[in-house]
Amino acid sequence: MKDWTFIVILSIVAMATPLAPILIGRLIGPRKGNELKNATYECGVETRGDTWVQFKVQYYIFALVFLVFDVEVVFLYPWAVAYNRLPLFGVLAGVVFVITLAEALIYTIRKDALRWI
Amino acid sequence: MPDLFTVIDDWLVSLLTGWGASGLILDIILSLIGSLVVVGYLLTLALFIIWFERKVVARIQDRIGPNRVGPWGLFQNVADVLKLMTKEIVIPSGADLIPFLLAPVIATATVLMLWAVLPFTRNAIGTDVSIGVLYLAAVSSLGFMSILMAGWSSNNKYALLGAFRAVAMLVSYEVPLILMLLIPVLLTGSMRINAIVEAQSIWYVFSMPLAALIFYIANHAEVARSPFDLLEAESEIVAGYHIEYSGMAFATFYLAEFLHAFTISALTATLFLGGWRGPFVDQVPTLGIVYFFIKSFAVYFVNVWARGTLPRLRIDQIMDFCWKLLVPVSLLLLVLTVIADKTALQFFSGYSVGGTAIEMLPRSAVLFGVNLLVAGIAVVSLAQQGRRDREADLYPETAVD
Amino acid sequence: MSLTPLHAIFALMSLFTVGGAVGVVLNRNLIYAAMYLVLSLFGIAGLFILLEAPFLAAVQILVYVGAISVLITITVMVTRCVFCKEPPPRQLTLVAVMAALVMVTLGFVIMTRFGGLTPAADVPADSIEQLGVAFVNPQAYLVPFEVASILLLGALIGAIFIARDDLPRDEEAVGGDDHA
Amino acid sequence: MIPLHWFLLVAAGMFCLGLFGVLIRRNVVAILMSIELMLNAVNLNLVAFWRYLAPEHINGQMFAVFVFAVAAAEVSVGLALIISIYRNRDDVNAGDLNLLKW
Repeated sequence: MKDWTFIVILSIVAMATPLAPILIGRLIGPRKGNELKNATYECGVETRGDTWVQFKVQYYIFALVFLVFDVEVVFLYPWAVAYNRLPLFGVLAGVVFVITLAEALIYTIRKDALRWI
Repeated sequence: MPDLFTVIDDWLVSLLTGWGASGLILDIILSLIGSLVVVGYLLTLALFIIWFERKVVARIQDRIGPNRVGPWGLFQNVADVLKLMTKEIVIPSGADLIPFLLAPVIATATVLMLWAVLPFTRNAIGTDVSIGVLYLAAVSSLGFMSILMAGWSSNNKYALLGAFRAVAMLVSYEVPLILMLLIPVLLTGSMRINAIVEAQSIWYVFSMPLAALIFYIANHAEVARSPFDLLEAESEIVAGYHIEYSGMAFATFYLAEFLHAFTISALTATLFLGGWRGPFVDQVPTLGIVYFFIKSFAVYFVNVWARGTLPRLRIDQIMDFCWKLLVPVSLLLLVLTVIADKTALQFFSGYSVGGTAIEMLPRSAVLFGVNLLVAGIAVVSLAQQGRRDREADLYPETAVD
Repeated sequence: MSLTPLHAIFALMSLFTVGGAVGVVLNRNLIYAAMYLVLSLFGIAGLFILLEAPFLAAVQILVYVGAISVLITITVMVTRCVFCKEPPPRQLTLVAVMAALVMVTLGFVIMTRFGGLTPAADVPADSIEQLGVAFVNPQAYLVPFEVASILLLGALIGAIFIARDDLPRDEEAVGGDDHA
Repeated sequence: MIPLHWFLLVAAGMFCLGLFGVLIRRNVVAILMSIELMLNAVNLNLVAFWRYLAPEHINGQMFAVFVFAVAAAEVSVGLALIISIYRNRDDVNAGDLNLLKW
């Protein structure tokens, strides 16, 4: 628990550190907003329509492949920690796991799903 | 000779115990002092590294850089911060105030929190948690949310587009990053950062140069600097997700970016360049902090160098580079490394997985060979791919596909 | 029972968890709901640390905060559904009473069966290493370990196939093999 | 030390909130988020029982890890279905998806 005390305290300090200058900036900086100044910046062109434009499915696919890889790599961390203790068989089991991961990658690349369009 | 930091720590403990603090209260006070020291030193360092970067980039571009405020322009950033303090933080109409102001705070806080597990010397480490490496990965993935928050709360199409591009790129490069974070864990058999440093009697950059390179590139992309800075591609999406930020709110994002750039350099130095290790560090542990900073600044210089010289890539090139080169190479490297290492351990006596540099030499040689092999495979397949692409360009009608 | 700072941390994390859950359930703005979900899951990570399972806490943040919440936010954006027109809930009272009943039952069981229990033993120092060993031990979790990778592979293939709009639906009709 | 039932009560509260959300929300994304809450409540329960009843066996942590994998698979396919539904119907309300109901 001692380890985590430090992290909790550090997280509080780390949140306060950037918060303070922003609040100071809000306090001592001028606050003279007007309609033009607060307008959405689009290089001088007046904004029109919703901000929430239609996004491509491609964004979803990147995040999806990332999620799957993330979860699988997380499985590999305990395996890596135990690596020195494992027999050859155990290491090969991990290798089979990695190969399954590689299959997922090969599938997505072959189906051209990871191409930015 | 005892470590300077141990001496200070012991002195503080005895002082506080003398004042009647004990148990958890003592821990809390010590942690508070420790965090204030870490954060304070990082903020001071930030002023210096921003100056350093501006100077180096200026030299690369044949300019002089900041040279007016203080000697060699050292205090330019202090002046900049003071000026930005007095500037208005414009809240664009339709923005969501709380997420809008929280985003830069989270961005900076995550970077500061990465330093909780980085050791300066053998004893000067914030806390050596048992999941050190995974802690780094987890905390840096908190940053995605701040980018999404910034992009969404600005109520600006470009900010939103920039944020989503940024997240798509950052999550892509997170994959080779966490795969290559596995390598030091694998070779050390522990996720503690200090254990990883201790185990590097031969730096991992010598036994696993390819892993170090991929780790560094992925980290470079995580900071989103040139050549990976398309999330602030001015010509396409103006300034990306921090387009609507001004005054101190912008300065905080700026601070987070520079600190992150230095943090990844320190990470690379710790995980692959032996951290605080160096000559005479066993006799004089305090020297570790000198080695740590020399290595970190060496890596940071490479970072600034790349930023100053390389042009920006297109987003499809960046994504292809990650998914079609870095990730397959990382997977291949991982598989071949464990197979070669375990097989060598089974069949050669004198193959040691720990100990002094001499004892580690056979293992490093084997791993280096594996790295060379994988690098060779990558280069050959890239060359073949390039030839196929060129032929498809030259003779489109005879192309296979 | 004396209150220690540990209890304060627990209270804070529970507040994050439950408060975030309330936010997820009640917020009509889906982006806000996603942010509350992050808060709630972050609180769970904190509770995992209090339960001395730091590995799971890190995984929680990596997988949920880093990946799943991003995925959900992107889906909200792709479906352009930040403030979707959602019909008013039907049978609100009935559902609330039902959920409250489940809560009361669970609370009753918990208080009568597990009230005031304290840990039986300490967590072994090498519990992460034990996890790794058990993953590849045929007598332990080797099969679930490999099946999990195949499950994720299947989920990936299925999700890409469902979500993509530029994929040829009928493989036979367009020639089948695409060795690009 | 914190007694076990505190953790269990938090988990139960979270589970019931998730249940409530699944039953009253009509938007499919919101329903999915509520399901995530329920899964996490279960995970919290598993880990709490592991810590308090059998910390020397790793089974509790192991189950939690597999719940992560299942949750990831569920979310990825679920959200893909939502995107597909949106593409075909421009609408993601659960009540309107009644084509196969009768």
